[in-house]
Amino acid sequence: MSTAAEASVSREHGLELLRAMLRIRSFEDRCYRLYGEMKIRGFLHLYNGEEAVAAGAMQVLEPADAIVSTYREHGHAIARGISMNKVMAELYGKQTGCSRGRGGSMHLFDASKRFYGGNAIVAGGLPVAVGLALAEKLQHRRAVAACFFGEGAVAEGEFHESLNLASLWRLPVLFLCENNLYAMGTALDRAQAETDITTKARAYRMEATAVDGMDVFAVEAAVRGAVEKIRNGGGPALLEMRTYRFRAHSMFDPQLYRDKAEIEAWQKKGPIITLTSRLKSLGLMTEEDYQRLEREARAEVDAAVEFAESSPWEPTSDLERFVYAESVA
Amino acid sequence: MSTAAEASVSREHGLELLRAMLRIRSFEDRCYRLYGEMKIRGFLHLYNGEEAVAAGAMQVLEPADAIVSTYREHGHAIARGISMNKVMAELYGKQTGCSRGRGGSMHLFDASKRFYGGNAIVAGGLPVAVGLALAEKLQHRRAVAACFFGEGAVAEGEFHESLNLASLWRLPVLFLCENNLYAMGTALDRAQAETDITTKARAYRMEATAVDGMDVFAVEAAVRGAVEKIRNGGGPALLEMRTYRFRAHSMFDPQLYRDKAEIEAWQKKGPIITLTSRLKSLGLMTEEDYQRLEREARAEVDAAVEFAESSPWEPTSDLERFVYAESVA
Amino acid sequence: MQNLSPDPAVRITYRDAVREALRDALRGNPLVFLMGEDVGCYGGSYAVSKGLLEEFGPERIRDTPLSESAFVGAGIGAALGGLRPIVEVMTVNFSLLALDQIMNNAATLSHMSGGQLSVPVVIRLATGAGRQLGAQHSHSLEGWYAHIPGLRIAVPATIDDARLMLAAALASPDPVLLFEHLYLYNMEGELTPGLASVDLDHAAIRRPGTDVTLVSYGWSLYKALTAAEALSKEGIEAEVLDLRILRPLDEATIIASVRKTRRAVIVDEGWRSGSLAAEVTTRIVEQAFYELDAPVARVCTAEVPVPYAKHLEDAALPSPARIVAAVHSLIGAGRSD
Amino acid sequence: MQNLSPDPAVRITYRDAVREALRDALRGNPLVFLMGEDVGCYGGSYAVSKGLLEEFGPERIRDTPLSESAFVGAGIGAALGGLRPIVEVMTVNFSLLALDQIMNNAATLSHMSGGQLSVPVVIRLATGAGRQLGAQHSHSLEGWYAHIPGLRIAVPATIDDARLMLAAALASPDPVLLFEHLYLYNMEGELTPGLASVDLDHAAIRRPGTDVTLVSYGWSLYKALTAAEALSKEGIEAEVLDLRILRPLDEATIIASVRKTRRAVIVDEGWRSGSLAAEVTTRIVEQAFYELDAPVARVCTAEVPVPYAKHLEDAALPSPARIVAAVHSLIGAGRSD
Ligand SMILES: Cc1ncc(C[n+]2csc(CCOP(=O)(O)OP(=O)(O)O)c2C)c(N)n1
Ligand SMILES: Cc1ncc(C[n+]2csc(CCOP(=O)(O)OP(=O)(O)O)c2C)c(N)n1
Ligand SMILES: [Mg+2]
Ligand SMILES: [Mg+2]
Repeated sequence: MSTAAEASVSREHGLELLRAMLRIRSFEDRCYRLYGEMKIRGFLHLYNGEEAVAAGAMQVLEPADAIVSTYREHGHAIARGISMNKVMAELYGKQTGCSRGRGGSMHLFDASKRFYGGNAIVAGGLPVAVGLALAEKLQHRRAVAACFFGEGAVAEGEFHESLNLASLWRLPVLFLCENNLYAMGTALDRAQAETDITTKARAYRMEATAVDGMDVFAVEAAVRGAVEKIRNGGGPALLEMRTYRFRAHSMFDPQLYRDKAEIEAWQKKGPIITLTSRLKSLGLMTEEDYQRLEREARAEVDAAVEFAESSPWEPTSDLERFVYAESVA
Repeated sequence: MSTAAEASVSREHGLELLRAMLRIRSFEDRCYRLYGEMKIRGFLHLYNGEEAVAAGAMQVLEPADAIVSTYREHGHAIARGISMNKVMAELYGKQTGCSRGRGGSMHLFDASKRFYGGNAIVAGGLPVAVGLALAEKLQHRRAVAACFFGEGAVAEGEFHESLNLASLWRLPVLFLCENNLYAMGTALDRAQAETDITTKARAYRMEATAVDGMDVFAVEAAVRGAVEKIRNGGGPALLEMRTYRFRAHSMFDPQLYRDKAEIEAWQKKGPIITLTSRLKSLGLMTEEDYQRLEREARAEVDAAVEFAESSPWEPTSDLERFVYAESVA
Repeated sequence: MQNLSPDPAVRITYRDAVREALRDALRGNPLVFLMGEDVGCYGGSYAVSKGLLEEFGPERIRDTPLSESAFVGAGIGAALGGLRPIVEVMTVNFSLLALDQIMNNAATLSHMSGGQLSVPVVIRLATGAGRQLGAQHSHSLEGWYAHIPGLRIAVPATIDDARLMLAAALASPDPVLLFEHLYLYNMEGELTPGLASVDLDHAAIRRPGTDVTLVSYGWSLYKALTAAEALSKEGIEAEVLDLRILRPLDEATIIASVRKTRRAVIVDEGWRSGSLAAEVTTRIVEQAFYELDAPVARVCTAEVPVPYAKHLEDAALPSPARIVAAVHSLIGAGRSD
Repeated sequence: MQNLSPDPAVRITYRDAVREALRDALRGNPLVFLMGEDVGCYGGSYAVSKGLLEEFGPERIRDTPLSESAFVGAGIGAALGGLRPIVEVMTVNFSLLALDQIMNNAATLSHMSGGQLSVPVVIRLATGAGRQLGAQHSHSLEGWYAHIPGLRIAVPATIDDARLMLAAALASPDPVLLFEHLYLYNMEGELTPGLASVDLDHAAIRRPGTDVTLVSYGWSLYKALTAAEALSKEGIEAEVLDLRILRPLDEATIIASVRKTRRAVIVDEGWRSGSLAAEVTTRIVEQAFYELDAPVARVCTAEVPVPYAKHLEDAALPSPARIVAAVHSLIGAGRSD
């Protein structure tokens, strides 16, 4: 956290960001257990360790902005304001889920929040985000399309095509690369000849900045700067959020590809513990505050589980609904 | 042409390069007419104006090297040493064609010359070239895979993926980008946010050089330097050959997208006229020499037409041959 | 289809009919735009969009780089964002590069979001063989695309459909793939006077008949009609069906015709194995098995990458002669009257 | 298939059988190598290649970046260059990104070059639904790929085939796509003692029967076998066919079985319209129409992007109950004895 940021941070804002991260963390810790209890099935990718990115970015993005995410999107969805009830019900596969049980963990949607998923094809969301931005531009609106993706996506052709298109047409897209150093078990330096992702932006004449993705203030500030520029017609930008996932890639990953020491070293830089100790040392927060936030988050999660448990299933007879839009004739 | 190159050029080598270019030019001038006579059908993309690239590059590439090309590949094929007879017969769709009449203009093949086509999908040859290079490396051979493609291909995801893979694995690939400023009717600056193609190489930690693609000596020298480095294990390289096509994209192109003046300005820099006048002014060649070379080229083309005309058709009953390899059981 | 007024017939090429359809769409709705490779400055690879750039400007006639996946995906995103994009993928052959966007996004988003989203994108693709373009440029994949739930597959074969199907596609809230056979662009014909709209639901009977049903679509329709004329001279009256929409299939019209004729030949430019013709055959077997007088036959493209040489290409593709032969085999085989 | 020696039966999982096949291939031929996403350090997305990196090193167990088009294309190029690549596309869902390379290069190069080239690449893909992975991760496209001339499509359903089909695929000079159903990896079974090789040509009868033929492949085979057991209790003896190879289809074995049983149900995890089941149905109609006692029926996946919730996913996929019901409908309908 820069000194400037520290100087200007208020208790209220600090607690707000901490709360945002704790909500995600609590939610996912519960998901982890629920997976063991077989309440949640399919693939489950946890965001543990990366919460500062979602929390910081969503502080800045406005309701009119469009969001495109990946299969590791619980954090984005919750920070965006999709209710935990709806997200948890979706993980249960219930009718009250934010995708009516059809999507699951990898496919959360909420049209009312302009949250366009939940894409489980690596880099598959980038072209869609470019199109959402094109829609803004052609309709003379001022919203931004923000697209989250992992550093693994950078190797895909769709990354290349999308960045070029966005830059060529000066579209209002914010590319948010969550560089957690691994794509499943593949370390960045075994996937990319050039590991500095910001370097790549130059090939598209796009501005790019690397950001400490463990520092929620740094994330927020970088996103604010980028979004401001984009909204004012400055063309797209890429932010490389340097972060780390503390848990396995998914629930099936024995993590043979990295060692404990590395994980532990990163955990010390964890976004929640560092923000907590900073707020405390700045005198902006007490241990009691922290406990309260955690308690509230856990209560919200409990309620979401309760909601999901008691929600109905989509009737099997509705299996084929929504394959085509239900138009009012 | 650099002074150094001029100083060292011999009459023999100069005539050799001129001859290589004239053969291509004559061949294609005839193709143009044959298309009008409906002897050749399908798509026909002429190389007129770009001959220095094929002629210069093939001077350097050895028989063991592998070549991958595009649909605009007559020049590459002929400079590589596939006989005009076989190429012309292929354009006629005859059994004696280098692809037995199944390929046509866009799909010339000659396994004995390690000429792997003739690919009509823009950028579709790049991954194949990467694989050919991988085969060299894993079999501890010293050949290079040379891959020709247009600047239009640079926007494709396959360009991105292939360059990264080649660089990451330090494979012996030479990427030869023929930048003729247009992809069909799309000018480079309407397709690329960053129009300097060598810039892109940095995103893959690959060396790249822009070369005057109208100067056959410059092409030859650049390819020689790059191939030497690649053969010595230096990893892949990209050469951007700056060139221009004098004719339309294909036989169906009304050329609404560029004006005559531009074409005429480039024609003055044409690879054949500039080499001719240079060799003459260096006292290495007479007008008679030039006339003789042209005559020889035309005679070779005449013979090729004669060969194609008199060649048999593949029997229709063999339509389904070669869909699967004909293995000797 | 509705017949509005008795205007005099207008002669027009298929190409011009598609262009007029584009012009109408662009004039009628500011949310509509066209994007694709060389749709602007070049005037369209098949000259379909010639003149549109001048009329509508580069924002709405949008040339794209060679980036099929990105610009098809951008069409999907633009549709989600409220626009009505017409994306031209120059030919179906290049659409393979965009298949992930088409199958995993366009086709799934409505269902996967529980009905919250819809993707009203129209993707236009030139398709088909017959011009000696070789294996990589001669695919006929519209039947193959018809496998994918969530898509609508439309194949205008007639001048009327070339002129009017685009508007129907744009009116659909679902992703529509519109396949234009490259062999048809130069075809000239008359617009049905007063016809103002067509649907995306029904197959059409292009020639009534009683003895055998020929099911076809696209360029094959004309091969079927030619075969029907030849058969008529022998006293065999073929009913010729133009599927028009390959997904969802208009099963009712197919079955009704076959119930009447009791025999069917499916003509399909796709490769034989796994062709749409197999699906049509199977639907007939499922619905009208006991009413068939003979097995269903199909005339498809041979199982080869389409070769360049004309005689080989001709041998690979369906032809009127092969259709006539197929009908003969059925009528010889199963004739009970 | 040849039976060599009467070894005692070995119990093994499908996953381990595939791994042993890979190990054999890598040991037996220095030109063979494996490449794909996470095949090395991670041990394979489905733990199939676990341990191989340690044994064969990173040159031969080659982790790739997320670049499906490039590394599949590189596999094609490497095959042209003399190697015998095994390319793992983690799942069929991601192969859409490589479809241009597969259809326009792997499948065409032999024919388009007039027989000068061949592309002996083996592409392994996990396939199928059933694990609640949602629409983008549950495709069953092996039947769809079987449309493409120039490819061979192999689907090992049994422990023996999991263990031995890879060697047959590597011995083929043509591109082979090998689809491993993700639901089968944990299946345990016995290797047939002494069985040293299998072919890439023939369908197999996994259960003999007389009253109806159930045609299936992959995971569906087991659903068909379960259905056959249930039917047997009612006195209906189903013959269960495992197609094994979806392209080229072993028509002879299918037709011989149907000639005997006079009824057929095709079980196919692909979406119904344009499914491989339609192709099999059509082949039966073309070859054995007059010997059928009832229409051919099919049990396929519903025409929806496969949903996440278990009850919906189950409803979408073929099941033994649906197979039994299909058989009942045929036997009720057409029983003449
Ligand atoms: C196109 C594609 N290929 C492969 C996969 C399988 N896969 C799922 S996540 C993943 C790793 C992605 O890593 P990264 O982009 O860094 O995101 P992270 O998981 O680290 O957040 C892979 C290979 C996929 N979903 N899509
Ligand atoms: C993937 C793909 N998209 C579109 C086309 C149609 N097309 C053929 S050539 C061409 C232009 C290619 O330009 P460039 O790469 O610069 O090569 P040039 O023709 O200038 O030599 C296009 C768009 C194609 N063949 N492949
Ligand atoms: Mg990552
Ligand atoms: Mg060009």
